[in-house]
Amino acid sequence: MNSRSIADICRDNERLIIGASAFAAFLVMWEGFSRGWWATLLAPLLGESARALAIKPIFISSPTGVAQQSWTMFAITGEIWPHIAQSGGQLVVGLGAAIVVGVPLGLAAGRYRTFSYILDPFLSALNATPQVAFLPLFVMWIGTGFWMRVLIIFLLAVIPITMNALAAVRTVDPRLLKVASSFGATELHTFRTIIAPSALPFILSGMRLAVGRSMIGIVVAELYGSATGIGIMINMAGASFDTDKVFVGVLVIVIAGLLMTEGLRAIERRFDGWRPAIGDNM
Amino acid sequence: MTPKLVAKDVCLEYRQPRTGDRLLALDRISLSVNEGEFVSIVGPSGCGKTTFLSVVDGLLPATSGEIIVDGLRVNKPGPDRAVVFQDASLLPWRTVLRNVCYGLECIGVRAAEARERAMKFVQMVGLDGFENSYPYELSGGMQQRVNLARALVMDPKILLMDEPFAALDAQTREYMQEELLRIWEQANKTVLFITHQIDEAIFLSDRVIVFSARPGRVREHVTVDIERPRSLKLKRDPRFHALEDRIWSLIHDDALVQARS
Amino acid sequence: MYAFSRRFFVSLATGFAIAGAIAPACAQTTFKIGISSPSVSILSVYFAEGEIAKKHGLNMEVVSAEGGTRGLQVLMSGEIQAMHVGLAPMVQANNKGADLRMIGASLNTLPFVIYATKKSDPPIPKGSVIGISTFGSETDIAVSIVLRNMGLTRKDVEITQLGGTSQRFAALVAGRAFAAPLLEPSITAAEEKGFAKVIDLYEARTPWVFDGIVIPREWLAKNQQTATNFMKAYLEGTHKALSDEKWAKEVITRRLRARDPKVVDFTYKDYQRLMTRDASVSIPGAENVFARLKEIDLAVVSDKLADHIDTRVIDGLKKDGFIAGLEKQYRVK
Amino acid sequence: MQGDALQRYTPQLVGAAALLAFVSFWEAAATYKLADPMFISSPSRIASVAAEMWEDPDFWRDVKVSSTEFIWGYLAAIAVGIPLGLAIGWYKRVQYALGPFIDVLNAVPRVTFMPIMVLWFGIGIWSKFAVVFLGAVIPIILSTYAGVRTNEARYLRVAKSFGASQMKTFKSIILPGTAPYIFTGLKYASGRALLGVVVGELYAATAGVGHMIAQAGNAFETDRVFFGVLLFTFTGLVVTTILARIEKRFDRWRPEGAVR
Repeated sequence: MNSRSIADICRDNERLIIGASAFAAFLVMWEGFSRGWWATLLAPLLGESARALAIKPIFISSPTGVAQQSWTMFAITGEIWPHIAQSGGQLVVGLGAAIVVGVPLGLAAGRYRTFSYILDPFLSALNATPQVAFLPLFVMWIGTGFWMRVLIIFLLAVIPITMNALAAVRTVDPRLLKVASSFGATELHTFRTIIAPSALPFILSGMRLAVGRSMIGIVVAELYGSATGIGIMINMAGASFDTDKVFVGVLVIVIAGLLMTEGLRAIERRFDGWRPAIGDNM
Repeated sequence: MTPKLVAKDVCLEYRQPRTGDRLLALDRISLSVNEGEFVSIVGPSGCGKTTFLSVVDGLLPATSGEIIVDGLRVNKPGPDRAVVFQDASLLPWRTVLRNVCYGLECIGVRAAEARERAMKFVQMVGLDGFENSYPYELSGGMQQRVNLARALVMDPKILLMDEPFAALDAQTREYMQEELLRIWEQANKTVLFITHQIDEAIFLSDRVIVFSARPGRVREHVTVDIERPRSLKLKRDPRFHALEDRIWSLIHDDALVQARS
Repeated sequence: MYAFSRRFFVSLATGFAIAGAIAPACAQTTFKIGISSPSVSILSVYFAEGEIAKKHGLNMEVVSAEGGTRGLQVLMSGEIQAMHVGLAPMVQANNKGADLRMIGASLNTLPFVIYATKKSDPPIPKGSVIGISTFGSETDIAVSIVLRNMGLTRKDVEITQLGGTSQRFAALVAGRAFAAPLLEPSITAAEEKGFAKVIDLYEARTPWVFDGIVIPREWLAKNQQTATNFMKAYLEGTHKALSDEKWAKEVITRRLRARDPKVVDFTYKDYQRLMTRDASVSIPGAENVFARLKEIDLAVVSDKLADHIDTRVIDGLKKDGFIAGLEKQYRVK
Repeated sequence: MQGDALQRYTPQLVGAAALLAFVSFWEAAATYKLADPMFISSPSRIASVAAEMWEDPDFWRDVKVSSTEFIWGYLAAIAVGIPLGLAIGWYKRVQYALGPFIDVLNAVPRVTFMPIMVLWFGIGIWSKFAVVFLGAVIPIILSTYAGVRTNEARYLRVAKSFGASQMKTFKSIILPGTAPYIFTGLKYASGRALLGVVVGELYAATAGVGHMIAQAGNAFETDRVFFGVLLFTFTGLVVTTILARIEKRFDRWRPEGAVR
């Protein structure tokens, strides 16, 4: 088995190698801009205009700056934890409410035609609106606190969940429904044994979309808010020119977003085991 | 008679990316096809028939050995060879006529002329009236006719057919076999036909080449000494059955050997 | 591959060409100054705008940047050339690596009056919502100082960004905030509403560089003349407003959208009372800013005045008699 | 015949009736003070505000600013996103190099960058342009890439077998096969672009419809806020309708009903 040459190994891990080196190059570029490496390096070549290549850390921070700031905020002062807890709490409540409301609503609209006729105009209108435009209204109604942010997250998340749940019922194989009704299954039984299992993957992918959108909710709702929350932290850091901190906040959101979508994807794969791979579908 | 197509000691080796193992798919294939001849290749599944066809077409480079068409060595696809693909592989966003035009466009024939020439072949395969339909509107058999017309319009020296009727139901397949013979006689082409259906190979061909299981090797050449034109009645002829038995036992032996080893 | 990659780069180049084509449209030919919100302290900027600026060879534009610290961000982006903002947020920006200078001050005292929607004991209970303009701005710092004097920290209350004084007042009316620092004309409006005065910072006459003209050092070095022209216009606007009450009130009515003559009247009085006549930055005020910033745990990298304040423009105008000339011309003392 | 027509338009009729009921209830709630109209406004108040604003040049300036941000940001995202998506799908190595960055950018709501955008580009159109661009470009890249990727190998083999040039392959196989995916991406991106406009203007702006909404919210002018929100709804609907129209033209070859 030792027939693999180094060239072979490089070829087989090309993806990792290229990806990692591109990322490393990006970090070095970034660090170089904020430390003025490129300005010094290219000064003999470009003369005076090379100075434009040195960018103050206040504008772009730097990888080491972000790393250092992360260490401080996570491990030394621990100041980031309350922000994460606050935003996480809003996310859980808002997203939870969106699931509790959206899934039954979508299932019902998918199953009962007349109900979908009623729901449809509202749903499409709401879907076409950038829902964050409701922010000033919500602020007027319930202030800038916890519940306003939950409401925005809810509104952003409930739409993809409802729409996917609706689509999920519509794609249930009609033959299966025929089987159920020929066996005299009750409505509840049909839902439980036919509709729910075949709709689940769609609903889960709706949730994945919803997670992404509720992250928007967190960030945007906290533009207005106060005290604690990742969005607030970013906003305050921006206002006090703490660009390192801004990037730490962005990093937290990136990681949270990746974790949640990957987690949901894993769950999707688990529930999707019975479904044969379909090449033509997206 | 000089052979139209010659394969000389064609070998093909793959490298599996995960394990780095090397895998021999084709082992010293040598064969020749004469001008105007209809030759079929049969063999157990996975024996490398389709792979061999790709090498002949020039889509895959051979690891060693060579393919010679009209005395010239082949190393890439060319208008002298045209493939009729297994799944019709019609471009779903083009109409029937524009699908048939496709190959002509690729070699830079003017649009108007391409259309005119394509139309002739659409008629030849019996699809006039459907030239502006999209593939999804056609049945499987009709799609294969378009596939065939798309290859014929190129006026290739050799037609390479890769199990073109495999996906069709039994009746349509037999009907298409007859149609193919009719069109072949009309167009007068050299054909290299790949199939795993023994009866199809015998019915269509002048000669059947039997491949062994992986790695693909030429096991035997079987000449089909039955007069033309042929009709489906031939399939009940004792000579036909004798040939069928012979080829079947060749393949069967091989499958057994493979299973034991 | 070749043909495709060529096509790709052509498209990319087209994209950049489009971007490039729009860019020059935004190239600045005017002197843009940002303001945080319309209030008394920026009136001098409005007085300088238009006729007077033109007289000094300046094509001037006033841009609302909605909040002091946000204005500084805008200033650093290069979209505007000057920002009308307090010394404290500017010093904070310099701490983080910005290179800004204040070349003149309009207000050298803290003029806020903090109002609460109702009287209570203590005047600001724990957990109440306090409105400020933006984080890190003068209102934020003023609130921090007041909280500290009451024995509270920022964590004991909820501080929320509301924007300028009129927006803060609207939030008080709507019950969205319990207390907020206000300026005229909102102070009078708050009195009329019967809101409770928590503390009058103006009465205490705290020396404080509350508002001034802030310019990036680099830009200033290259455009000394433009900066001087602006300060000339600014000073002439101030002097004209102090002497020509009718004209000043017209500008106030127009720019602050104040329809009520009573409001215009006390806004003008406030202006007379508060404005620094010669636009010089108060040294005790600046020192107080440094001291208080340190007190509320905001690091001050350098408290050397020269690292934050550039007096050369005003000194020059004093020396060549420009200010004395204005005083004579408009008979202002 | 009449019964047929009635049946055919049942969805629209029921939908319209539901909307009408909603609007009437809203109006009634405001008229009979079931809730304070200062908070909930009412359809008639919104209509009169709309009429008022129609005459207001400031409103048209806001519309102009917002549409400039939207249109240029969106167009730039298309101009960059489609070629980049194609390149990532076409060249394996480009995908390896750029994939990680795009994944990361996709995981973070691009509006998070607003504080940095203001620092880089100021408070005017450019910071919003940047946020709109960033918001829209990622879905366009991702769906274009997915489109190229799902292009079936068999069509590519056909092209290769007929000796098609790279250009020909690209035009005849890759583009038509990718078009439906690109449209999915464009539709999604239009929502993201609009979101960018709103958030950018709520965060920091001197003009624009989002800025108008924020100002109106601060001043408790609920009617104006609702009018602004409806304006965005309308814009969103118009944009998706236009895209659906264009898509239909590209989609004639698809069997009806199989359209995603």
